[in-house]
Amino acid sequence: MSDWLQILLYIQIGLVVFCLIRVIKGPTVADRMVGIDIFGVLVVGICAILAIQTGKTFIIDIGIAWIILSFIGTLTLAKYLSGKNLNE
Amino acid sequence: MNGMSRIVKKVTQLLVSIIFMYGVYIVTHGHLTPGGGFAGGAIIVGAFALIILAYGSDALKLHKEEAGSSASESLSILMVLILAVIGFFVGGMVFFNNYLPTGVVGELISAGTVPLYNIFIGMEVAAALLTIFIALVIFKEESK
Amino acid sequence: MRYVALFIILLLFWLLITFSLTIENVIVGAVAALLTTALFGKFFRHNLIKFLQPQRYFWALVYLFVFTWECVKANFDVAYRVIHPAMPIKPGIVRVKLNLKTEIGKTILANSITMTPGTISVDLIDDELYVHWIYVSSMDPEVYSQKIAGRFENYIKKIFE
Amino acid sequence: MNLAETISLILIIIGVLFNLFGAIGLVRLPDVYNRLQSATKCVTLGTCSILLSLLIRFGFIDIGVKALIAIPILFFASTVGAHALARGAYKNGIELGGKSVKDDYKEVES
Repeated sequence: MSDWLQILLYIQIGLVVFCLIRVIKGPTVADRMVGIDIFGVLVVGICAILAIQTGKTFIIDIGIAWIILSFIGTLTLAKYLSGKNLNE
Repeated sequence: MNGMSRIVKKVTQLLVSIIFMYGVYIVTHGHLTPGGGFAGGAIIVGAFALIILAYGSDALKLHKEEAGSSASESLSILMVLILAVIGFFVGGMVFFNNYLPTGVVGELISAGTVPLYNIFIGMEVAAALLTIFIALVIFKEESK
Repeated sequence: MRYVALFIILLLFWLLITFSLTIENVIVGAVAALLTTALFGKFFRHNLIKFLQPQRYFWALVYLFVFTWECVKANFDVAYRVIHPAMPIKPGIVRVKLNLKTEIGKTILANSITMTPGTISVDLIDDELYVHWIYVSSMDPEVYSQKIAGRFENYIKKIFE
Repeated sequence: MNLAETISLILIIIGVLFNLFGAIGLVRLPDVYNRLQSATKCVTLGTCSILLSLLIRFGFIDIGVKALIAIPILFFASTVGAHALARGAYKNGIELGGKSVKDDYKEVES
């Protein structure tokens, strides 16, 4: 069980590289934003696998906080992209 | 139309109170789990930032809010200082002395003055970050 | 009325997330929920009579299963298009007419459409939803409206209206 | 290795596999909207599956219930983020890709 979890954890961490490829290569600003958004969701998966490996509760706390902050960041970037000021 | 699209507005109504509540949870459990004042304050200010993003800054009565957040920032840092000075006078001559009784390890109300420090530092961080955010927004408005 | 409902929901959320029933925990949670209700109560605008009708919960449960099944199917569909060497995609933005009236129903439908096969909602203007579709299989508005929104509309009408 | 551990391991494998498909789609597909399609759907469902495996592995204690709470928050956050990004990208003037066949949203914008 724990060997399998270790392998899956490494695969999940390796997936972050795909997002970074898109962030570096992306021809437009929106491509880079998609990469950052998906990066945030993948990190939540990493937190969940770590939690199931160690059995500690607080790692899920970190995951939920990460979801919330990533959501607010995505909305800010999307609002900037649609050409409005932040206060209207 | 003011703010972002209607889907974003409706989901903001659902999520904003839960985000604030989660920030309060991180602050009040700061002595039991990782996190504490600073991280919880950053999540609490996320709730206000979400409302400003989704509804525009008219929803929070902007100018009044800036004065309020600045005042509460000063007040909470003053409270932290008062707590520390009380510790200086009550037991021994030690700054940041922990003079309240420390309860059982793992309970919610334990660890003496540490939760009080956490709560006031959380208020301080949330108010300061909100002031910075609102100042940036107003600056962008005036520079046009 | 709606302040009381928000208070109860938040207290339940607090108890679930801390997962202990000691008396101090409940008191701290009640104080925090009061603070949150005072600050954000005016943003909680929902029609609360519908919360008390039990058949809506039954349909919500049915909808949950239907939605999960559609969601899994969607993922195999997208995975097939991604893995296939020639990438069989034919994207476009189509306009879908909705029959729902309430705002919350439209929002839930738009979010569900984002999670199902090859569609992502771009904008909601009055009664019309603009949907980006990864494989436009027909040009007839009737056919694709049924195909995109028709599966969920009946359930959502029973849950929220 | 009992039944609960096996089921949770299978759920994690499914989740990581979906995440892999989503990440491959993020790199391979041609334009912003298609990338958003593949990435949002696959990665969100994969992460929900991993979180659900926590509930099955540990049962109804605090860690499992916390994972159960994370699922709806993740669902709303990710779908609304995708919607806002797609709308913002269109408002920014990014055209649909070369293979596109239909565009009804253009007449609203002009």
